[in-house]
Amino acid sequence: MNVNFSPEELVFQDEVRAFFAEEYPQDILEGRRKSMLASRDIYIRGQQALHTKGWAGINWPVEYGGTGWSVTQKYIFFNEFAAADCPTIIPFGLGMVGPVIYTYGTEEQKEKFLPDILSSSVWWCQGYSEPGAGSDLASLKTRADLDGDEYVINGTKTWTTLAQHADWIFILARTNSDVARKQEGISFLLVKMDAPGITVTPIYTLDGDHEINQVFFDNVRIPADQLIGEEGKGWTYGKFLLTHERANIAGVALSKQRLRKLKKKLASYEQQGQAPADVESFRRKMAEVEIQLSALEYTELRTLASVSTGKAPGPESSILKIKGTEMQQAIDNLFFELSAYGALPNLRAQYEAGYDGDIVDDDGSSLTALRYFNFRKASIYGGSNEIQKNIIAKAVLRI
Amino acid sequence: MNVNFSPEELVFQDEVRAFFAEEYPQDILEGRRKSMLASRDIYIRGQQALHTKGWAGINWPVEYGGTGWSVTQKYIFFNEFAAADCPTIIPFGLGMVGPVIYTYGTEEQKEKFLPDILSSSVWWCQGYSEPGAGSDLASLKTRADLDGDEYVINGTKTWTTLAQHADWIFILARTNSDVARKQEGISFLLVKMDAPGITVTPIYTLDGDHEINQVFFDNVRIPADQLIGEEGKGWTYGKFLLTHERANIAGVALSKQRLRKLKKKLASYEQQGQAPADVESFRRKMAEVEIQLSALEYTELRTLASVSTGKAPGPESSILKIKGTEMQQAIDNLFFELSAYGALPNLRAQYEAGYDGDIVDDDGSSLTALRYFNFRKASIYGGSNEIQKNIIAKAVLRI
Amino acid sequence: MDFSLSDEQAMLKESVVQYIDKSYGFEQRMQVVASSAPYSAEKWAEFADLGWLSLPFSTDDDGFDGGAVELMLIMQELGRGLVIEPYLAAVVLAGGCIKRSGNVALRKLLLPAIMSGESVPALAYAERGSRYTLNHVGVTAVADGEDFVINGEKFVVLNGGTADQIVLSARTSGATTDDDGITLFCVCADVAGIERQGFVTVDGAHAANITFDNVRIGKADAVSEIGLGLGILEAAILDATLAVSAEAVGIMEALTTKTIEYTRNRQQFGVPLSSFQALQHRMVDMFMELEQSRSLLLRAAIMLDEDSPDAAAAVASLKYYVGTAGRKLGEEAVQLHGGMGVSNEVDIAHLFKRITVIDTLFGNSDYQLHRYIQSS
Amino acid sequence: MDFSLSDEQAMLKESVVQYIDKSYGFEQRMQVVASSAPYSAEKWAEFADLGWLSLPFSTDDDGFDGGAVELMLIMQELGRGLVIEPYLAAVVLAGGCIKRSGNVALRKLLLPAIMSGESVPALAYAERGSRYTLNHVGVTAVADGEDFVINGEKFVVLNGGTADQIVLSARTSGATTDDDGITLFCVCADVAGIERQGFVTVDGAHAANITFDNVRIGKADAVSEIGLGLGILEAAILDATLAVSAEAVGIMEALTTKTIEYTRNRQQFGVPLSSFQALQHRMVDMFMELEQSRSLLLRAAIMLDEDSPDAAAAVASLKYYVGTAGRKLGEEAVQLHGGMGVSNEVDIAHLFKRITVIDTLFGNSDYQLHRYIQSS
Repeated sequence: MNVNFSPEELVFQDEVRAFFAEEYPQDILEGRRKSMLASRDIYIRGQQALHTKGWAGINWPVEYGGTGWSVTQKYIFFNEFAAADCPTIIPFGLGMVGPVIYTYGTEEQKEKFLPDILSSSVWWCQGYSEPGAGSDLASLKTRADLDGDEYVINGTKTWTTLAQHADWIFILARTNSDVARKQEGISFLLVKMDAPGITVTPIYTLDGDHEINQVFFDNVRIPADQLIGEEGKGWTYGKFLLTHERANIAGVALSKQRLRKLKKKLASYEQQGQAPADVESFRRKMAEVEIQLSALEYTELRTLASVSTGKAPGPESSILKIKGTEMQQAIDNLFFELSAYGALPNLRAQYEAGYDGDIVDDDGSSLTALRYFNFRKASIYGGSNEIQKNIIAKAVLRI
Repeated sequence: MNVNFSPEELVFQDEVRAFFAEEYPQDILEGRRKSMLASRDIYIRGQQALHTKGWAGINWPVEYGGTGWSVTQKYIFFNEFAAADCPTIIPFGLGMVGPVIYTYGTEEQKEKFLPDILSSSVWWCQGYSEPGAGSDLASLKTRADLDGDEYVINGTKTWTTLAQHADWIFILARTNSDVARKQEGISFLLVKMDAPGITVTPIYTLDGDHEINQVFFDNVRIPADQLIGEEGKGWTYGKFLLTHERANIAGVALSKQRLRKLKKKLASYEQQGQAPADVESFRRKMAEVEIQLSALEYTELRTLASVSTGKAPGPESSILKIKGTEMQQAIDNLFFELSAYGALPNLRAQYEAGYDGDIVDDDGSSLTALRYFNFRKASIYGGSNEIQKNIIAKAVLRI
Repeated sequence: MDFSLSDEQAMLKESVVQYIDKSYGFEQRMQVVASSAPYSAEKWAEFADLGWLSLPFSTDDDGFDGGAVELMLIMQELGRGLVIEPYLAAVVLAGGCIKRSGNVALRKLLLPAIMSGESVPALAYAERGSRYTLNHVGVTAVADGEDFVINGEKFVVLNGGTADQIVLSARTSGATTDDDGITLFCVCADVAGIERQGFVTVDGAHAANITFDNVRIGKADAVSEIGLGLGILEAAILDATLAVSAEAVGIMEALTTKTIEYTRNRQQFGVPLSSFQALQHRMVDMFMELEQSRSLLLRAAIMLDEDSPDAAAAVASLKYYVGTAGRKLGEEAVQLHGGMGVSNEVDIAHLFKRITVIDTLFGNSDYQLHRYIQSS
Repeated sequence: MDFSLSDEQAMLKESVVQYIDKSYGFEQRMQVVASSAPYSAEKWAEFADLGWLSLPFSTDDDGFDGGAVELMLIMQELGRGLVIEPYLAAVVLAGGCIKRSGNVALRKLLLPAIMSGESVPALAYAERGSRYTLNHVGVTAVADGEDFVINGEKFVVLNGGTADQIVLSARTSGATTDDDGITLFCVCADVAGIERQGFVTVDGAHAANITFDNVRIGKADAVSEIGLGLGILEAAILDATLAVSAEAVGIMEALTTKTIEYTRNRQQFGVPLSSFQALQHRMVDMFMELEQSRSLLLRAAIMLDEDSPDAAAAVASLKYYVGTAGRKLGEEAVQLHGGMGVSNEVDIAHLFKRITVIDTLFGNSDYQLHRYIQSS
């Protein structure tokens, strides 16, 4: 057993560092360091910079244009990615529908969709949840009825992240209601967002952000060849997607970076004589999170190591989702606590690109409450943490 | 609204204080202050001292020899009782079967049993739980079959606290199996412990103490007039008993006293240079418990105030059980933590009356682990805290 | 010991409960929040008519002489109804300083206007870098003949953007964190040299940072004696801490009730969410924390009214508790609402945001625990 | 990065697993605990035969040169099997000091006897009032010609009652809590002036308080250089801290498995306890804490073996975590077992007691968190 990097891995680490220090668009990183909010354009340019370097398909096999990286290489990459303050990689194309297409899609589908996903020239969004089907996803009601060589889609998807930017959406829809288990009649379909009959309406989250949407389908017609795999097997593909995208799901690298920033902020507050009255108690809370994160990092590495030896990521990886989001939220909370009254002004506008009014808050404190509010979603989405516990109870503990 | 004591209440407080300082057996209190374990004799003498003063039936109505005290008087009494380090009042007679008898018993039963309970000349124990019926008490299997003017009892009771000292036991037993709800066939019976066919065997708890027992009934015959109230109504009486004995159930007064002692112990450790390395963190934990206790004290007072205006203590008083035991256990834990290595020696023997060997431990540290271990039972007995939560969910929140 | 409300208290409670239930709907509230106005002037006038704005002032000043218990009763309901109007800022904070002033002329001038609803003042005490300590006062007031000249900045002044009068703490002598040398003044918000940078706070209320640039003010505008303002400020903040704690308890009640109701109605896997035992036990925990918070609130209110030497510790322990338990309860309510809980359309989200902000006001739970330990 | 075991490590693990499963039953263990003997001499001889007693010693000393990973592997299983024999006290603690000694003659004298099982030593380092600090050494060793004369008391010495050799820390110079001036000696337990007050510990093991009354000892018995013993002691305690943490992880595994099994079999309200979702989620929490603890254990063991500068911090974070999570897990296991959980007859109770004691050994979680913050 060892955790040292090999000489080759150290060379790789240098290459990744150099890439973010030199080749990656520096204006994006500078903007992020000022806590600016990311725009559609910023996300796309960031991902395209990765693509230019050949690093867009981080988890993809080489044959489809992926990196083919080892567990350690991915670990190194994500740590540097977070340390450089890169904007997150939007997961719907590169992390979700891409792997589904190269695993279950036809050759035509692979040719048609994969290059655009890798180059981030097409923005994807995910149509899973419905107003009446959140944690109980299999009870979804959106229908896709075959009519000649077209599917006719009717229904409503909700909680659709960044649908307002999307060119395509992948959905789970019911193609057969006459089945024993409700999971069985579900299919996995790809839909172009400009298809007639699609309406997107915003849902504002509690922090005031427009990040999620409802997407209405009113007799939307799509060619039947936009079905992935077999009709009625959508549940399988959907589950594959949910359990496949485990790399970085715990967000450890990002949480480590945020904890570093939190420590810096505390140090600067201490210098200015505005540390919390009981600063040791604050330090203990930080240390507790840091230790949990160290544990989680190794839990993730253990999982990935076992995956790299050919095992599928098991249901025990639900731990990564639960603990990962708990840590994200704990750090949000510490930022909020440290900011004291500075967290109260709602100054989202002044962090947006192009803002040129007065700056009320100059240390990012005013974003801490908003981020804390926004990230309460983390324990709800992607299968709520309660659902994850049910999964562990059933599939791991067998109770 | 006010929480000041009236002049009359202040006089009463002085009287209680004087009683414990002068009339109550001082050797008992001194023994308790040295953390000595209480024997059967000590419990009885303590209770008899209360009886002599007329203060044994704290919650009993005056007509049955009780004090008839107001909520405030009881509050004052229990605070002084705890502050004087009195050994606990064994609840099975005075707190449990007594109230059942004066509420549901016949005149003959009242005459026969109540005086001995008040004077602590008879020791009672409680036969509820069975090996297969713990939290699911209604599934109990002990049978009492009427045979002429006698009941014939067969079955096993467990978890029977201090049965080895007991003269009488009250039990719930099944008198009718042919009922729609399993609660309906249960009756409440009084049994003399020297009846032929009763065997008591000890169960040692994890701290090594002999406090609980199994009680076996093998064709035990009792006169039919030892049935309380109506046959088949035992469940009602049993529930009455469980929800009635709410005064002091949270153990706030005792926990406050123990917290005072903990603070003293910390102060003395600080003086001797052996405080915990992060003493502020320990102080925060103490403060958190202290605040919870303040809250609980008022939650209890609010409940009792509402009872005193004629309302029955509702299911919301399950809070008192849950939070009260949580606080007891939290204080146990702090004592254990503070004692460091001093908690490790298992020196029960040297605290028992009559011990005259070497004293290894002179500050009571070595009892802290044992007490911590022993009181894990607190969240299990009397209806486990999980059952209490079910009760609140069902009866208070109506979910 | 007596935990029952007097007839007057019971009537007050009943009237606030009824008003909130009948006249203060969530949708109306959200319309105000969405508008550019910081609060509804119409509602404020109704509060004045109901006598709420006169509640904490002494009968000498033509108020209703309400104490901590009355403040508790009204704030609980304002919390439950998520009332956005600046009762805390104007009546409890600014009013709480003015009512304690020995400057009778000033009291007679300002209090009637506050009670009628005509004046809606603010209290400016926090500064960048002060965190929660009240004696951290860097704003200076330098004597110049009969006047004082004020310079410096106050931070996140609740209702500071539109207040007509601003009560502020300023340093007339000593170093930045000395207890002595702090004086409270009351200035008209429109005098020369005051600049206000208004903003919305994360819970939808309004506040401002206020800079004072050679603002000239007369000695007659001193609310406290010169250099001795800290005591008044501390007393007003103590009341306000009780007030927001009571508000938090009202919010906790609403969060608990609404979560139970939601889980009863929301179906998942073919049964109501409320039938899942793991969720039931979590809702029981919410309920228990609510009851424990109620108890500490009652205790602190009574102790304040009885002028107990432990009152400050009791308020600190209360604020600590509602800070910790309240925020946890808010997080649980959001979690149990699932996707609905993080939608800005739903009252749960706003109750959650408000209870989060309350934790920060006048010192978060960490700070309050620290104070509690120091004062006990 | 590589998380796979070497072939030798895999074999070691397999052999310990098999031994615990087949040859170390709970009832036999309890017979030993109930007897007056502190442990089973027969088992100890088996441990010697299996090579476990030679594991951490260098090949130069005819040991197997096992590192932290090997120690982790064996201790996890000893924890899972609730092994009562003094592996920690004799091999890890006393042996861990001796193996680091520059005194070759002493090593050659003592280590073979330890590895053969003939000598079962103890390490006496704690004192009344030292809590967990290793530099708090009040026992004195005063030079007298070629000898040292030892006076003072050592507190709660694990295996101290029957050990044949006692390694102890004594002060040869300086003040009671100085880092310098501490020397490690090894004394025969039967020399004149040693008095041992043996007792059972709350987890069923044996320990003693040991007083030294003018105990005379030669310079040749010094384990460390004179005055420079703290480093060796710290290194041995660091290993031991990892060892008990690994033991704790083994116990957590047993507690989790047995609780799941118990709730599957125990019927309540006509269904298995395990079907109650509130209990399921709590068992999932137990499982998650177990897995997180495993991760920190792996991390600390690898870092120790790699001589990482962060190894001490990694061990502190591990011990903190298994202290907190382990005790919580123990309490949950007892609670979910209901009445069975607090009966001395049942393994759960003994696993719970042992994991509680482990929290105290070498510094509880509070202390370790403090150390972690100071070292990072």
